[in-house]
Parts: sequence; structure tokens; C-alpha cells
Amino acid sequence: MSDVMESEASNMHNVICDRDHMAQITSTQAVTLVDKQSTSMPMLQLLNPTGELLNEQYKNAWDKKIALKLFYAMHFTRILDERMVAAQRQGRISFYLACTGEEAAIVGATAGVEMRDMIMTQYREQGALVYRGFSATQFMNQMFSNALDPNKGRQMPIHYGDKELNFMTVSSPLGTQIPQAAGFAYGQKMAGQDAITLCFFGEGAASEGDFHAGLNMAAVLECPCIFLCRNNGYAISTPANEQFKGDGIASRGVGYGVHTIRVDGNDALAMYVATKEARRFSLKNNRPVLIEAMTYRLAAHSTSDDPSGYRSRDEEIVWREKDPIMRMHRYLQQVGWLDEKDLDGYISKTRSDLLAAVKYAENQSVAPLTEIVTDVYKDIEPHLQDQLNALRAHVENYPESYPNTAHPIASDNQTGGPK
Amino acid sequence: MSDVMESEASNMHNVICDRDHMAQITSTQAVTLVDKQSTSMPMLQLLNPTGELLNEQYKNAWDKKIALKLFYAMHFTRILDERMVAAQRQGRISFYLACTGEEAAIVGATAGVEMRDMIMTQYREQGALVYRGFSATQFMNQMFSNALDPNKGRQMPIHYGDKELNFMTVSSPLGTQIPQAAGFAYGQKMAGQDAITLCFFGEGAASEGDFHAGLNMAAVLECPCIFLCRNNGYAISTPANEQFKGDGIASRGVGYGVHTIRVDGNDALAMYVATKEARRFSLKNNRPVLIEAMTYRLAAHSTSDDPSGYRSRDEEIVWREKDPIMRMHRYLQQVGWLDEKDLDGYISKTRSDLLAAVKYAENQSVAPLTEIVTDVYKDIEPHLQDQLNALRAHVENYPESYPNTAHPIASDNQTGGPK
Amino acid sequence: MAQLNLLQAVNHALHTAMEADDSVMVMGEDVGHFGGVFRATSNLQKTFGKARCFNTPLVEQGIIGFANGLAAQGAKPIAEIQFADYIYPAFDQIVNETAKFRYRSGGQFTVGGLTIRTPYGGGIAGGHYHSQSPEAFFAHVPGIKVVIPRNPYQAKGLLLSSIRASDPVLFMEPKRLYRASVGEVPEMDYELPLGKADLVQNGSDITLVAWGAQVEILQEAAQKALSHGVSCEIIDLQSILPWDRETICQSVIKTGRCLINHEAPLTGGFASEIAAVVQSECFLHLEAPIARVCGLDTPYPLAHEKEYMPDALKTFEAIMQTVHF
Amino acid sequence: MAQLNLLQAVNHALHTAMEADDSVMVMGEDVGHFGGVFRATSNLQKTFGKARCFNTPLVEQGIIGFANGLAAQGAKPIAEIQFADYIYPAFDQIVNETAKFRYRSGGQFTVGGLTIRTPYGGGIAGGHYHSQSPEAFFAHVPGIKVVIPRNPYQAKGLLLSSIRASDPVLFMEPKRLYRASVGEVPEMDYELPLGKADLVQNGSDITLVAWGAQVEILQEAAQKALSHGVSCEIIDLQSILPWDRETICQSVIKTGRCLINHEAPLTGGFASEIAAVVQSECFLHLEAPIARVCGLDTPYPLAHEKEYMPDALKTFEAIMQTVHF
Ligand SMILES: Cc1ncc(C[n+]2csc(CCOP(=O)(O)OP(=O)(O)O)c2C)c(N)n1
Ligand SMILES: Cc1ncc(C[n+]2csc(CCOP(=O)(O)OP(=O)(O)O)c2C)c(N)n1
Ligand SMILES: [Mg+2]
Ligand SMILES: [Mg+2]
Repeated sequence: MSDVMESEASNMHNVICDRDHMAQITSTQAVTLVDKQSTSMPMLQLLNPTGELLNEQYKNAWDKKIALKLFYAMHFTRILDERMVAAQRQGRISFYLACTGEEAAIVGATAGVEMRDMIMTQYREQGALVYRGFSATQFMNQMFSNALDPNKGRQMPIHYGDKELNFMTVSSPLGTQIPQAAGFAYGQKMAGQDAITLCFFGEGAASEGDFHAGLNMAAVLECPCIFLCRNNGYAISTPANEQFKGDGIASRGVGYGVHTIRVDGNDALAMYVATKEARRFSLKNNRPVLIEAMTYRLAAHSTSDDPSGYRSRDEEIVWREKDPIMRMHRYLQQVGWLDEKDLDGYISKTRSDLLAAVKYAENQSVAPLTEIVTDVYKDIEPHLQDQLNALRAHVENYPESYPNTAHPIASDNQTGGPK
Repeated sequence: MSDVMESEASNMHNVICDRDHMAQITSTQAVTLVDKQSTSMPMLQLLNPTGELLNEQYKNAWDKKIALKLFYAMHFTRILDERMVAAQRQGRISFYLACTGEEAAIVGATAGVEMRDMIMTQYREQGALVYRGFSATQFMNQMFSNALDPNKGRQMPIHYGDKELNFMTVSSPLGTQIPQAAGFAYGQKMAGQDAITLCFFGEGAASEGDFHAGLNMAAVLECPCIFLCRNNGYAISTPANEQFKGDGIASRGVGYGVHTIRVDGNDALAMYVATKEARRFSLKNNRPVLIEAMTYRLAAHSTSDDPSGYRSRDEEIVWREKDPIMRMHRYLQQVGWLDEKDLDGYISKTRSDLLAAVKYAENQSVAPLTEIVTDVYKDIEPHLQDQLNALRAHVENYPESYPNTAHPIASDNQTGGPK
Repeated sequence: MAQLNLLQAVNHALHTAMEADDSVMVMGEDVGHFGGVFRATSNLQKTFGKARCFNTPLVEQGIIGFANGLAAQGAKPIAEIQFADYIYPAFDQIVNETAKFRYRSGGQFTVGGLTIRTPYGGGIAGGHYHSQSPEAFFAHVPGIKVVIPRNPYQAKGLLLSSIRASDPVLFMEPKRLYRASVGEVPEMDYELPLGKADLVQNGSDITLVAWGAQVEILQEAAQKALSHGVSCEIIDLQSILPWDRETICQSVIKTGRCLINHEAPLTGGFASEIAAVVQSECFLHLEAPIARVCGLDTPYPLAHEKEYMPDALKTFEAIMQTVHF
Repeated sequence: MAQLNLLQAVNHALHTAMEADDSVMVMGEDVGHFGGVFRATSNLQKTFGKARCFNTPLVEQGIIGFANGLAAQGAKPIAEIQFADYIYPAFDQIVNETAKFRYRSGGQFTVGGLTIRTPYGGGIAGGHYHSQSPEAFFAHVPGIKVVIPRNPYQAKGLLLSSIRASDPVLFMEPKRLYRASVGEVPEMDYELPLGKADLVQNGSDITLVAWGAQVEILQEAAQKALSHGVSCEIIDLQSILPWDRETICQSVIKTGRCLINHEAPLTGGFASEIAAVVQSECFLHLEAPIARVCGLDTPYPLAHEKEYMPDALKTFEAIMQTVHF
């Protein structure tokens, strides 16, 4: 070993300044084990559950337009979820994952950043896409795995991705996007962009090693990004108290030297204000911020799950009363910004748009067979070309066994579809 | 997906009690990003650098016997390090890794636990073995990779392991022992043992995902173990301020809900007292404790390293003055426990023991060829037996090319050796 | 005898092992009260208590790290990785720790009591991340054993052997078969040998080798080949590491031809190892090149899953090509 | 032309790439001011600044995770893993993320700019954890490329191609050769093609295949064989994934015999893939079984390193056995 690892320090001329890794540390002369009560992480709340503004100081922190945009996007998300859970029950799609109860956390945060900011998500953040203008048809093309899905039907439903909307394609392995967000933000900084990265994940995913890596690296390498943990109380069946013993996820931020804020995740305006401030701070100082959104997964984990196996109806009812859409509704009523008729119109139009989009998307063909080997590498490498050729010959030999690719359904419209 | 992951919750009759993952959380109505100054992690110090006891309350927290055992073990470790660094320079061993400057942290902590407690280390904790009675010869058998090494010469020098001394075999990949320590401690608890696990690692290794996993799991699964981080300012060339931005490693403990204490790692008695208290707390409550020992790696990272490439002499000098052995020496003088003549005798005896052990160990043969395939599995599986047979035939064919195994040096003494 | 599906057989084995030995413990994501996302660990917590069957935080590297420590202490942990696609965060703990624990300590310390269970494989519309078959990665790791059952009977017997083996075992369960059908499973405690292949069907023209859910693909293809006058011998490898070279090679020496089928991508898949050994051991007996019918060298796709899969038709074609070489 | 060792050639390539393209950044443990534990990144921080050549915290999964994100943003990160033995904590980020990034997004997002550099292999008394050759694990991962140079000239040219490739590349450096000898390396910027094998020596009796440090082992064995009248063709694979089937198979069709040598354990090593393809493509031309001379199926030992290694003597023996089959 010795020779290969040998130092060649002789060519280092620059002076190294003395370091003191203990410069900030005070001393004590008594043994005390410090426990978690030593930190305090209160939760920002601007609206109470009945929709009253709790701190007048913030009353101009948003305007009517943004409040309504937020509110409508939350509604769209709720309706989308209802529709798709039903579609899965009908066997029209194989899988779905709803964010019911968490719309405020997701949409509020998305409203707090800019369109040019990159968003990386876990999988329960369709509200972010809604806010950014992903259409009903775009949602359906992904979920029906058809040829118009930008992912070319390669991933399970809910693995959205849209380059134009700065929304990174979803990946199932949990936590992997967290260090990636730090790296992406570092790239934004190096490229001199006036943009940050907003990275969502669940409190379960925060147990992964990648969480630790991502937060620490973002702090050390001074990355302008926001880590947004949705603490919704469950990771599938595992309750938060079997996930961690500390004071939520927020209390970890401090340990990384990351500025941190805990927010009521069912309060869309608190989420909006906190995220906006986090973005300002992060971009100005090239520093990460951790936001913990306290919320609750009212939905089942996914359409494959039945929560009655691990939690009580009563518990769910408590949280149903804290519905974030209801809270925002009351607030908008109180400040006189709500046009109930317009809302009803929006809701029914959204329903019919979604219905039309489902019908459209389920009639599209799957991507052509070639796409099974494209995008593995930038070009189709020779061994993949060989595999494709063999596969194509085989499919042509047995067309009835591979109906989707042997007889592609002629698609009437390859780019558009209903809006 | 849907059918295979479908819930069959109908057979669950037991009532699930309601959970509230927000029960402990208070609220605020103003946006404040919490930064690391919010926590305070003072460092326990019982002796000042000139060896004076700073808090009389602790004067009976140790007795003469333990203080001297500690002190002598620190000396043994220092001498071992000097001797082996020299042996490596002479080309007698391929690699060595010294713990100079960190003896108090390691030996002090080891003295604070019981012999029946498991110790898992990183690689710089030979002091723990010394304290537990590993002999000069045992050290040398490992470092000369001979047949008497319990590892059978399979690992690089310094990868000690001794079942009898409850000292887990060292493994190079950093951080892997941290979740293992949690699991080992869980096993001790389940087996009803009156024992804990003490797990050492560096502040660099604490960046690994396994650190995050280990601390969180130990907290959640209530494991009686002590995590002891040696924060010695460097991970090879990487200074602590390029490793993390938080307040050391201690401030992370709180985030996991792990009771935590920061200790002056150059104060052997503070380390002893803190570890003893941590053990008591941990065993009584089945809870992990995190200790951060603030110290400094006076040595090069290893014999393959030259620190002058990345840190200043002046910085080293500051720390040389905080030498833990010197501090303990002064304390022992002050309380009248030091017999200088006895110490001198111990030092010269240790030197000659080590020298004799080197001579002994370097003359032992390597393990017989069969050992190349044993211990991969409990029994030698057929494919490995075939590979061994082929290898043996080959070695017999070319004895001059494989001198170590073709002509094993007759070993005069297969079990003993000088003490 | 009970009629059980593969999932129930696994659950039976776990109950049996925990009943027989207090040091057996089950751990993993959602394995506790809920009984696992596939319900393989149903009722274990209820029967044996929370200390012996427990949820872990969501961290695979921690699950295996913790289980390594627990096994080193002397317990017999059975750690579940929810999907084989999520085993990679634990790769270091498995490759550098589990597999080398005994060797590096000269036999002083071992994690031989460890069993890792994980559902693997496609056919459930799971896309990239709920379909992978990573057995080849682990086949290249001396120090662990890799075992895959193909039906409920095998599942119970092989899982019990794996739990009780003195070596760490990665036990991979073909999730496509979890509820696909039921089979006879003895109520009693029984073990099937590790490291041994299972002769599923006798034949004379070609030896077909697979494991897990692909064995039934071979059976289907063999049926079709039979109607074309080709007699196939079918072998279920069962143990991927160490594997039963003797049984395979003896069969190929008899038939003169060999085909291996697996779902994982072709390049670097375990079929390559079998082919490399068979061509070497049976060189003078081979009448045609050894065929590999495997997944494509792409991530596991969703919409094109049918096209990606090494199905019975592709296998049949390759059989005919090999026989008529 | 300069006389450089392999380490210097790597360092040259890094300087060249960073000079030519501002978006190239170097990151990893100790790569900054210190220049890496092997000094491969010497003077990069001094020349290009701390923002473009930086130390990371000690967390391999983070290094690759961060680099994946950075590459997705459009930069060209070169991430160093200090030893290939420590790449496993990053296995998930490589296998599930790096390799599938482009495919899963339908080409919308890619980490094609990423290069991972890591020293691998034995022969330096490094024991289990400073000697491993994990290329076979990565050869089973569609979506990445795996490249290994055998000398300073190859190192510079292949590394430059890897950095500039539109696909993520794992670039493995044979550390035993880092300072072993020097060779001629052009001062200029040049690239060598990925996916192509290199014919090292013409011969007629047997084709010998290896990569990295083992190529010189083949040369030594071939020398010895020549004195016994056996003429060996030697091919350096250079790219492990995708690999140059054509060059290998053409050679074997000519020589009728094939031997593959690698340091990694035999079972599931990359030699098995080559053997599987060669037996299939060259079936009618093979005059003897394809031989594999590889590491034992054990962890990499220290005291028995010499015995473990697939050295020139073992290779020579296998050549003679194959030729006299
Ligand atoms: C690495 C990895 N392990 C396990 C899973 C399986 N899995 C999918 S979602 C989930 C729970 C996630 O919980 P959380 O992060 O709290 O997010 P939530 O579902 O509550 O939004 C698990 C275990 C996975 N996708 N990836
Ligand atoms: C997983 C892994 N990555 C990298 C290394 C190489 N390495 C060996 S020691 C070391 C630095 C460790 O620093 P620290 O944990 O602070 O311990 P110290 O050496 O200061 O005692 C590194 C990077 C390793 N052994 N394992
Ligand atoms: Mg959750
Ligand atoms: Mg350190």
C-alpha cells in the first residue's frame, strides 16, 4: 500500500491556514446527557382550522390571484385523485397514488417557488404539476402508459416527468432524489442561474441514507435548494413513532447546520409564505433550507393498500376535519375572494376534462416497439440493435401474441388531444 | 400490482389506538428559520490541560487503580504506535495506522464499560484492545499476517479482532459497524444479557448513510448501545469544516432522539466518567447514547499519508500541547498517584516486549494453503474444494513461485510466543 | 397436507421457524402489525410479540446492517427487503459485510444466522422498480448463498433450510407466483437441501434450466416442443449460489443441448455462468451452442413488458433452433 | 510526447477536460487541495478553483447522488470513488438512478455527462477492501458504460472519451499500474473509441482476453507459451460494457481457442459472459473449451494474495491445457 498512497506534498506551495474544529465549542464540568427536549421546533400556522388569519402582519403576503390559483389547483388535485382511484377500481389503470389531505403542503410550496426552479418529488406531489399547468391529458397519457407519455410508457402510473415544466421524472426508489437535488442546485449555482431546486420527500424516506447524504452535502457545498419533508404520519403502514424517535424531521436540520422551519402542512398560505422565504434565503445565501410540513395522509398509501389494517377510522376523522381545502375555502369566504359559482363551474369542468382525457388516453397505442431499446444509451448500441432485430422478427412471427406492438393502433392524433 | 399488494386486513381484530404524530408540537405565527445556534452542546471537561481537576464533585468518580490502568494503557498504545510506524518505515510491515493524540478518548471510554460489553471499532482504537489485555504478540501476529493471527492473515495490518476480548474484527468500509452495533445491542437485550455495545467511529465516517441508519434504528428499536464519535478534525486530508456544517456530530444526536454528550476527548477521566454514565443510562433504559469526543489526530492518517500536504505544523503544535498522556501525567502527579520509576520500568518493558514480539511474529509462517478457502462458508463447498485442489496441484508444480505455501516455514511454537 | 399458495407457504415457514427457535426474529419495512405489503409476515407479531417481529425505519442499508449485527450476536434474523429492486442500498452491507464476516475474522465471528427474504421478478405490471431480478449480482459474491423456490412446497422447505443454515442466505421469492396457484404443503416441519437442483421433468433432446417463476415458462415451452417431437429435460436450479454444476452437466452430457432462461437482462446474467461451465464441462458432448433466453439489456419496461419477457414462445423458438442447429 | 505513468496520464486527462469545458467538475473524497489519496487529482483545485474541484463529505451514496443531480442539470461531473471496494454504498444510485435516468424519462432527462472514476484491483497487499475488481456487477447494468485502460496512453485517451461521452461511464483504473511504469502519452487532446477492444498481439493458436492490469499477465504467459511453440493472440477488451463481441469472436474464429483472465472471483465474473457469447458465436470453430483463469471464489486474501491471483503461471498452464485439449 505504502508507495501507491504516498504523499507528494512537496509540490504544494500555498500556505495552509491553521484550523480549529473546536473554535465554537464551550465547556462544562458536569455530566449531562442532552435529550431532544433541548430543541424547540414550533410549527408555523397562519390560518387556523376555521380559516381565520392568525397574524395580521402577513395579510399582504399574498394577493387574491395567487390565493385563488392555489385553491383551484388544490381542487384539481383532489378531483384528479378521486377520479383516478375510481379508474383504478374499474381496472382501467393498474395503480394510483393519491395525495388527499396533503394538497396544501404541495401546492402551497410550489406556489412559493418560481417556474424556473426545478422540482424533484417523491410520487405524491401531483399538485405541483397541476399548479404548473400539466393538463388533464398529460396526466392521462402518463397513467395509461401510451405513446404520448413523455416517458414512452416505460414507468408505472404516477411516475410523471416534464422537462418544460421543470419537473424531474419521478423514480420509485425512495430518497434518491435528495442528494440529486443538492447536486442539481449546485449546478444551477455554477451556471449562474437565478434558480433553486425544491425537493419533496416523505418522513419515511427521510430514514434513508440518501437523506443524510443530501442534507449534509447541501450544507457543506452550499447548494441553493429547499428540502421539503411531508410528514404525513405514515410510511405505508408504519406510523411515525416507529420511524423515528426525535422531534420529527425538522430537528435533524439543525444538526446539519441547515436552516429549518416547521410548517402546518394543512395551511396552504403558511406553506406558501414559508417556502417563499426559504427560497429567498436559499438563493441569496447559497444555502439549503429544510421545511417540515406537518400533515396527514388521508388517502390510502396507494390503490394497493387498505389503511384499515393499521389505523383507526376515528384517527382519520380527526384529520378529515383539518381538511386543507376546507380551511382555504373558509379563508377565501372570509376575505370575500371566493366566487362560489365560478368554483362550481371549475369543478365540473375539471371533472369533464378529466373524463375526456381518460377516454382519449386509453385509446392511444403504446409506443412503437423500437422504443424498447432507445434511451438506454444516447444511441442504440449494436447489441441492443441485435436484440431489437431478433425481437421484431419474433413479434412478426407471432403477431397474435404481442398484439400491442404487432398491430399498433393507428393513433388519430399524435401530439394533441383534449385539453 | 393491485392484487398482489392488496390488503387482507379483515383478519385483524385487535383494536388500533389512535395516533397523533403532532401531539408534542407547539405552534407559532411568525416565519423564522431556525439555525444551528439554537442548540447548545457544551463539552465536558474534568481536567484542564495542566491536569487540575475542575469539579471537586467528581473526585471520587475513579480510584487510583483505574486511573493508573488507564494511564499505562495509554502509554502502551503510544509506544506501540511509535514502534509500528518505525517498523513500517523499515519495510517490515506493509501498513500501519496510529492513534497518537487520541489515546484518552479510546482508553477512557473502554475503561468506562465492562469487559462483557461488545466493542466495535473503526480502526484507530487499538487502545481499547490494550486496555482489555491484548498482548504484544497478539498485536504482532495480526500485523505480520501470520498463521497465528486469528484472522489467519487474511486482512491488512490493524484489522484486529478478538472474540474472547469481545472486540469485533475490524472492517475497512467506513460506518458499516454503526447499524451493526445497534443490531448487536438488540441481540444482547433480547438474550437478557447485562451488557451493551460500544461502537467507535470517526467524524468522517459519520457522514456515511450507515451512521444515519444506525442511530435512528437504535433510537427507534431501543438498543442499549453507545455510539462514540472521535471527532479528530480530519478524515484523511478533509478537514471537519469540509465534512459538515452543523455543530459537530453531537448536535445530530438530538435530532434522532438519542441522548447525547460531548466530551473533551483529550481528558481521559472525563471520557471515563461520561462513558460510565452513558452505559448506566443505556442499560437501564434500553436506549442508545451518543458521545462526541473532541480530539485531534496528531498522527498522519496512516503510514501511507503525509499530513504536511494539507495542514500546518503550527496547528499540530497547538494540539501537541494538549497531549492527553501529558495531561493525565500531571493529574497523577498532583494527586500523588504516580510512581515515576514504575512508569519508566513499564515503558522500557513494553518497548522490549514489543521488540521481541516483532521478532517472533515475523518468523512465523503464513497460514496453510487450505485456509484460502475455509470460512467462506461454514463448510468448504464443493466448488471451493475443486478450486483448492487445482490450486494445490499448481503450487506443487511451481514450488519456487509460491514459496510461502509450497514450503511452509516450520513454526517452533504454534500457540504461544513471548508475552 | 394443506393447500397453500406460495405466500402462505412462506408465512407457514416463518411461523414454524419462530415457533421452534426463540432466537429467530423477523424485521423489515411494514412486516409488523400489518404483516408486510404482500402479507408474508401476517400474524407473526400477534403470535410472537413486537420484540421478535418488528417494523424497521425505512432504510435498507440499516435493515441489513442491523441484521448483520443481530446475527453476529447469535440471533437468527430474517430481514425482509420489500422489493428486490430496493436491495441495492444494502449492497455494501451484503457484499462487504455479510459475505466476508466469517472469512475476515478467521471464523471468530459470523453472521451465518442471517436470512434475507425479498420478492423479485416481473409479470405484475411493476415497471422498472417492482420487477427486477438481481440474482446475478449476488451470484458473484462469495460467502453468501442465494436460493429461489418455484412453488409453495419448495418455498416452505427451502426457506426453513435457509433460516437454519449456518451461512447467510438471500432467499428470493418470485412474487408473480405469490397468489398465482396453490399446491400441497406438508403441515410439518421439513427442510429441502440447499445447493441442489431439482429435476422437474425428464427428457432426452435438450436440457432446459431456469429458477423461480421461469420454470413454468420452461414447462409451457417444453409442452409446445413436445408437440413438435422434441423431448425436453427441465431442471429447476433452486440454489443460484453455490449451484449444482453436477446435476446440470450430467443432464447436458445426456441430452447434448442446453438452454437457460432468466428474466434478468442477458448480459452478465447468471445464465452466462451456467453456459461458461457447461461449455467447459460438456464440451465434447455439445451438439449445439448453449442458448440463453433472457430479458433484454434494458431497464425493465412497463408498456412493453410482454415484449421484454423471455416467455414460452421465445423459449420454444430457441429450443427448436438449438435442436435443429 | 511525454513520458508519464498511468496516474499522471489520468491527471493530464483531467486537466485537459477541465481546461476545454467549464462544465467539467471533479469531486470526491480528498480530491481537493490534497489531490486525492493517489494524487490523481493533483493541482486541479489550484488551477480551476475550489468550486470546480472539491472535497465531498465521506459518503459514496451521496457522491454519486450529488453527481447524478449535477449531471442532470447539464454539468459534466467526474466523481471519484476512492477505492472500487467502496463503491457499493453508491450501488443504488448507480444501478437504479444513473443507469435508468434517460430511459425512465423517455430521454427528457439524462445524466450522460457523468463519469465515475475509481481505482480497482489487487497486487498491492490491500487485502479484502483495497483489492476488489467489481466490474462484473456493473456489466449487468444496462444504461452505463464500463471502461478500463491498461496503460498511460489508453488511460488518457479513454478517460477523455468517457468524460465527453453522452452516456454515464464507470472508468476503472488498475491501481497496481498507477506508478508501475511510464509510457509515451501525447501532450495533445485525443480520444480513443469506447466499445472497442484493442488487439495487443497477433497470434494463431489461441485468443487471450483480459483488461486492465491483467493484460500484462497475458503477455507474460504468452511469452512463456511461445517458447513452447504456442502463438497467442492477445486482446485487451478496454470496454466491458458494451463490449466488442465482434473483435473477440473474429479472433476466436481464427484461432479456434479462447482464454479469458480476470482478477475477480470466477463465479459470475465477466469472463462468463464472454465465454457464453463466444461458445454461441464460434461454436463450430472451437477446438477446445473456453478457459477462464480468474480469482478464487473467496474474498480477496492478504497473506495468500499470490496464490489467489490469476497470474502468468496459471494462465500459461491453462493455455497449454487448452492447446493440448
Ligand atoms: C428504497 C425503497 N424502499 C422501499 C420502497 C417501498 N415503499 C414505497 S412508498 C413507501 C413508504 C414511503 O413513506 P413516506 O416516505 O413517509 O411517504 P408517503 O407515502 O407517506 O407519502 C415504501 C416503503 C421504495 N419505494 N423504495
Ligand atoms: C466506505 C469507505 N469509503 C472510503 C474509505 C477510505 N478511507 C479510509 S479512512 C478514511 C477517513 C476516515 O476519517 P474519520 O472517519 O474521521 O476517521 P479518522 O481517520 O479521522 O480516525 C477514508 C476516506 C473507506 N475505508 N471506506
Ligand atoms: Mg409519510
Ligand atoms: Mg477523523
